[in-house]
Amino acid sequence: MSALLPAEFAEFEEYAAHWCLPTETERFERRMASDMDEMGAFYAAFSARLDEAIEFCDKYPLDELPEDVQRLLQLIHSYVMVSMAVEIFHQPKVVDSADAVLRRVKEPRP
Amino acid sequence: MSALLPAEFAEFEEYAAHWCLPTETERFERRMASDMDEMGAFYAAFSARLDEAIEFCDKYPLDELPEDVQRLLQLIHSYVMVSMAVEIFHQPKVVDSADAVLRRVKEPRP
Amino acid sequence: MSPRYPKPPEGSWTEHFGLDTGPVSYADSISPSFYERERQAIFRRAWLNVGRVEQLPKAGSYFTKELAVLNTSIVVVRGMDDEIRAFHNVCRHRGNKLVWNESPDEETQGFCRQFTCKYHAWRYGLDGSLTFIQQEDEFFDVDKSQLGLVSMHCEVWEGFVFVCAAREPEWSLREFLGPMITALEGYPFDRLTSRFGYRTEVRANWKLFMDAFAEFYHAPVLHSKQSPDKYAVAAREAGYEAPYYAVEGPHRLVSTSGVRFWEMDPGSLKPMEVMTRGGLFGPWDKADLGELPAGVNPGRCKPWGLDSFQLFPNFVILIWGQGWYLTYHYWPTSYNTHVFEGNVYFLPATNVRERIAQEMSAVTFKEFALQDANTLEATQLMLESGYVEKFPLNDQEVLLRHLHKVVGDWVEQHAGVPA
Amino acid sequence: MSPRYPKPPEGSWTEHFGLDTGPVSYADSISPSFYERERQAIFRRAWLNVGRVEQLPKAGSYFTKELAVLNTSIVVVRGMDDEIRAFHNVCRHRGNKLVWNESPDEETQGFCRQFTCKYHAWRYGLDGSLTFIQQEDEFFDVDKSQLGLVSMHCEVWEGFVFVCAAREPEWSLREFLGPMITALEGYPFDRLTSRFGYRTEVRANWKLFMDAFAEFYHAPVLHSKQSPDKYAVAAREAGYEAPYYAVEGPHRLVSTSGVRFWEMDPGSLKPMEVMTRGGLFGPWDKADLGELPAGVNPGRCKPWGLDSFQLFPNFVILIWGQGWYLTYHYWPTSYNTHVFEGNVYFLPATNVRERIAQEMSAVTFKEFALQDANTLEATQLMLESGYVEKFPLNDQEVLLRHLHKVVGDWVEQHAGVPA
Repeated sequence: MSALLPAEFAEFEEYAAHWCLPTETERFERRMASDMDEMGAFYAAFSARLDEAIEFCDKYPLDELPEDVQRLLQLIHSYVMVSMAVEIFHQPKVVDSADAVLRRVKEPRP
Repeated sequence: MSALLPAEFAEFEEYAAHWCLPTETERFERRMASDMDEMGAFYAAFSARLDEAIEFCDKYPLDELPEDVQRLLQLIHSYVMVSMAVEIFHQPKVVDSADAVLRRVKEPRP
Repeated sequence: MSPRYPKPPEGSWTEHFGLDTGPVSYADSISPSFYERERQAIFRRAWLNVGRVEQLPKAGSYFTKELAVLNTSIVVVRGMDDEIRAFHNVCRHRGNKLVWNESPDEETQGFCRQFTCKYHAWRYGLDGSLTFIQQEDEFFDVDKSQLGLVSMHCEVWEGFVFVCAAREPEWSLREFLGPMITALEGYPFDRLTSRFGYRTEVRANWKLFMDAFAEFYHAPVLHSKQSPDKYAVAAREAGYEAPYYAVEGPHRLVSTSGVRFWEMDPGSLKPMEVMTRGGLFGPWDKADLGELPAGVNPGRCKPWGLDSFQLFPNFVILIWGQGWYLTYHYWPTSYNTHVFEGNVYFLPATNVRERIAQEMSAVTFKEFALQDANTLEATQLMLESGYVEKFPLNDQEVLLRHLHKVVGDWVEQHAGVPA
Repeated sequence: MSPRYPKPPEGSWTEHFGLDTGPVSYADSISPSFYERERQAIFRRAWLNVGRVEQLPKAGSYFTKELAVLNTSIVVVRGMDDEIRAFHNVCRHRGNKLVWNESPDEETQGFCRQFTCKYHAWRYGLDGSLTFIQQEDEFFDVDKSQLGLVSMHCEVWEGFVFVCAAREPEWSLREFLGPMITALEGYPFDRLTSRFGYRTEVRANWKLFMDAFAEFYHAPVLHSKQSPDKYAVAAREAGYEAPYYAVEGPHRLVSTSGVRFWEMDPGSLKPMEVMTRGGLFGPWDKADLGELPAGVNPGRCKPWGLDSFQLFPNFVILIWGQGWYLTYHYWPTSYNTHVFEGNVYFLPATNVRERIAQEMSAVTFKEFALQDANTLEATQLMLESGYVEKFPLNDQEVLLRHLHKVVGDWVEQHAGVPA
C-alpha cells in the first residue's frame, strides 16, 4: 500500500487508513464504532507529535495543502474527535446524551 | 465452491454468487446496495454473451429449466435490472424518484 | 412543426366535453370532510374492481381485500358451485376478522373448504353460511341460519371481479360500465395471464396520482432520461398531444399515437432495448391476439399506441398496441393517503427470450412509475398549504378536469341523501 | 462565597421585567390546538430568519427552506438585479413542488438562471415571473403575467435573510427587531463566514429546547464532565448567576461573565484544550474584530463572556467575547416536534493551527448540545402526562418565563382576528 501521510509521519500509517476521514460525520461515526482501547492507543501515540503535525501542515497555505498533508490534517481532526472520548467521557458516546443526535451538515474544507 | 451456472458460463461464477436472485425485490435491493463500479463490471462482462445465454436457456422448456439454467436466467434478470442503472441513470437509484417505493408483489416464475 | 392532431369542432377537447376551461381547485384532495363525503357518495355506491377471476382458479380459492375506504375487509371466494361471492371478512360471533394469515392488516389468499375463525372456531361454508358453533348449547336461542357471513354485491365482467357496497346497487355492473367500457368485451384478458404485480402506499390523495397518470403532457419532461432523444424531440414538436379523448358518464379514455421507436435510428435506442427487444412500450414482438373488439382504439388512431380507460372511480385499464395491458388501482386510506396497485399482464411467455422481453418491459414500467410517484407527497403538502388555490389545466389535461368534475358532481348530488 | 452579581432595585430580574413570580404551566407546549394558534398568531406574523446572504453568493444562487410551521416550502434566490427574494416553492400549474433535488422533502441549494418544473417544464425567472409554458396553446385564456411564483415578504438585516408570511407585515423588519437588536448593527457578521452547521430533529415542543439554552443554571451540573473543576466550584459559589438580563418587546438577552478558564491552574484544563488552544469558550486566541457596536455586551460586564440574544420567536444569536458567534433556530414541525439548527461562525482560518482551534470549539459545542438535547423527549412526554401542572422557575430562568409569557400574549391578542 502506498503511503497516505507525509514520510515524516510514517509511524502513523496504521492509524491513517482508519482515521483519515474528510468529514466530521464520518469521524463521529468512526468514534461511535470504535472501542476505547483502539482510540486510547491512537490518542497515546499521536499526542506526542500533535504540535509537530500542526507545524508541518502550516508550512503550506491552508487552501493549498498537498493531498498527504490534507490527510495529516484529517488525522488531527480525528484526534480532536477521539480526545473527547478519551479525556472527558471515557466512553465513545457523550455521557448523558441519551439518544440525542446532531448532524454536522456544513463545515469549512479542509 | 460448487458451480452455480452451467459450465459453458463458468466465467460468470464470480457474479453468480452475488446476482443469482430469484425475485425482483431482491434484485432491486441488490442494485440499490451496489456501487456503479461493481455493476459496470458485471454489465460489461455479461453484455457480450447475453444473447448466447438466452439461446442456451431456450434449449429447455421454460417450465422445466434445470437448476443451473434457472440461475443463469436469474443472472439475465439481474442484468436487465443493472442495465437500467448503467445505461440510463448512471447511478443505482432512479433519477428523480425521490423516496418513492414500488414493490413487486407478484411475478411469473421463473 | 409536425402536423398537430385535429381538435373537435368546438376547438378543444375540453369544450367538446362541455367542461369549464377555467383554472381548477384541488380542494377536493386536501380535505378530510370532503373525503368523508366521497366515501359515502362514490365508494359506497360505485362498482369497484377488486381483482380478476384468475386469482380464484378453483372452488375454494379465496383472497381478501382491505377496503379502508369502505371501512371494511372483504373475502372473495369461488364456491363449490363455481360462483364467485364477496363477504365482509368478519366473524358473526364477536366481530373478529375471519380470514387472515400472518398479520391481520395484510391481505392474503389461499384455498380452503371452509372458513374457521381463529378465535372461537366458528365455521362458515364457502357460500357464507354458518356451519358450526363451538359449544352451541351454551348460547341462547341461537339461529345459525341468521348468522351467515354478511355478503357484498359481487359481479364479474370479462374476468374482472367487482363489488358494490350499496344495500341495493343503483345499476347492474354492465349498466354502470356503460357502452364505452363494455365495447371492450372480447378482448383476450383471459389469455393475458402472466402477471407482474406492484404495490405501494402513497402519501397523497388518490386523485392526485390518478391525475399523474391521466395525461402524457409530462412524459418527455419527467422521463427524459428514459425517452429516446428522437422521441422527445418528436413529441415536443407535436406538442405532446394525444390524438383522441372520450368521456362517457363517469368514465373516460385517452388514446396515444404509437411511436414505434425501435424503428427509429439506432442512436435513439438503449443497448438493452436492442438486446432484449423490450422496453418502454412493451415487448417489440407484438403479441398476436387475433382481431380486437371495436372498443379498442375507438378513435382509429394509426399508428396507435395505447388506450387508457379510466373506470370511475379508481380503476384504470391501459391497453397497449403491442398486445399487453396494465391495470392501476388507487385505494384511498385517508384524505391524503392511498394504496396504489399496478399490474402488468402479458401472454404467458413460451420461452426465455419472451420472458426477458417481458422482464425488461416490467422493470421499465417500474422505473417510470417511481418518477411519477416521486413528488406526490410534496404536491399534497403544497396543496394543503393553501397559498395557491387555483391551477390552470390545458387541453391535454382534460381527463383530470373530468375526474375532479365527476367526483364533485357525485358528492354534490348525493348531499342530503340519508346514509 | 464570591460576591453575587447585583440584582436590579426590585430585588430580582423577574420582578424588574414585571413578570409574575409564581409557578408556570407548560400547557403551551403540549397542546395541538395551542400549536395551531401559535402558527397563526406568531409564525404567520413575525419575521423569521431563514439564512444568511453568504448562502446566496451570486445572481442565481438559491436555497430552499422547508417551513412546516407555515405549511409551506420556500425558495430564496438572488436575482439578476442582486435582490434577494422568497417564493413559495410551488409550480403554478399543478401544485408540484418546484425546486428540489434528491428528495422533495429535503432542503437543497444551488445556482441556476431559471427554475424549471420537473413535471411539465414550466419555467420561471429568478424574479418569479412565469416565462414559459410548455404547449401554451393548449391552455385556455392563460395569462402568464398572473401565474408567477407566489412571493413571500423578504428583507435582509445585517446579512440575515428574514421572511414574513403575513399578507401585509405589521412591521418592517427593523421595526420588528427593535433597538436592542438593531444596536448590533456593525458587528462583523459578514467577516465571520467560516461556518460549522448542525441539524437535528427533536421530539419536543420548540419552546422546551429554547428553554434549555435560555439559562446557564444547568451548565455546571449537566456539563460537569466538561467543565473544569475550578469553574464548577466558582460557578456554584457564585450561584450560577448571569450578571445581566434584558428584555425588549418580544426579544430578550442574557449576558454571562467571562471565566477565562485557560488562565486557571493547569489542573483545571484538559490536555486537548491546552494543545489546541480551543474548547468550550471557543478558540483561546481572541479574534481581532475591531471595535464592536454598542449593542454588544450592553450590560458592560467585565470580564464579559457572551451575549445570548433571543429573537422572537425562534432565532438566537449568541455572540462570544472571544470573537465568534453561534446561531440557533427552532423550527416547529408539530406541537411536540421540531427541527433544531445550530451554526457556529468564525473568521476564516488562515492556517491549520487556527483551523484546529475552531474544530476543537465546534466539536465541543456539539458534545454540549447533545447533553442539552438529551432529555427533551422525556420532558415532553412527562409534561404531556399532565400529572404535574405547575413548575417553579428561579430568577436565573427569567428568560424562559418571558418567552412563554410573550407566546401566550401573542396568541391571546390574536384570538378572534380573522385569518
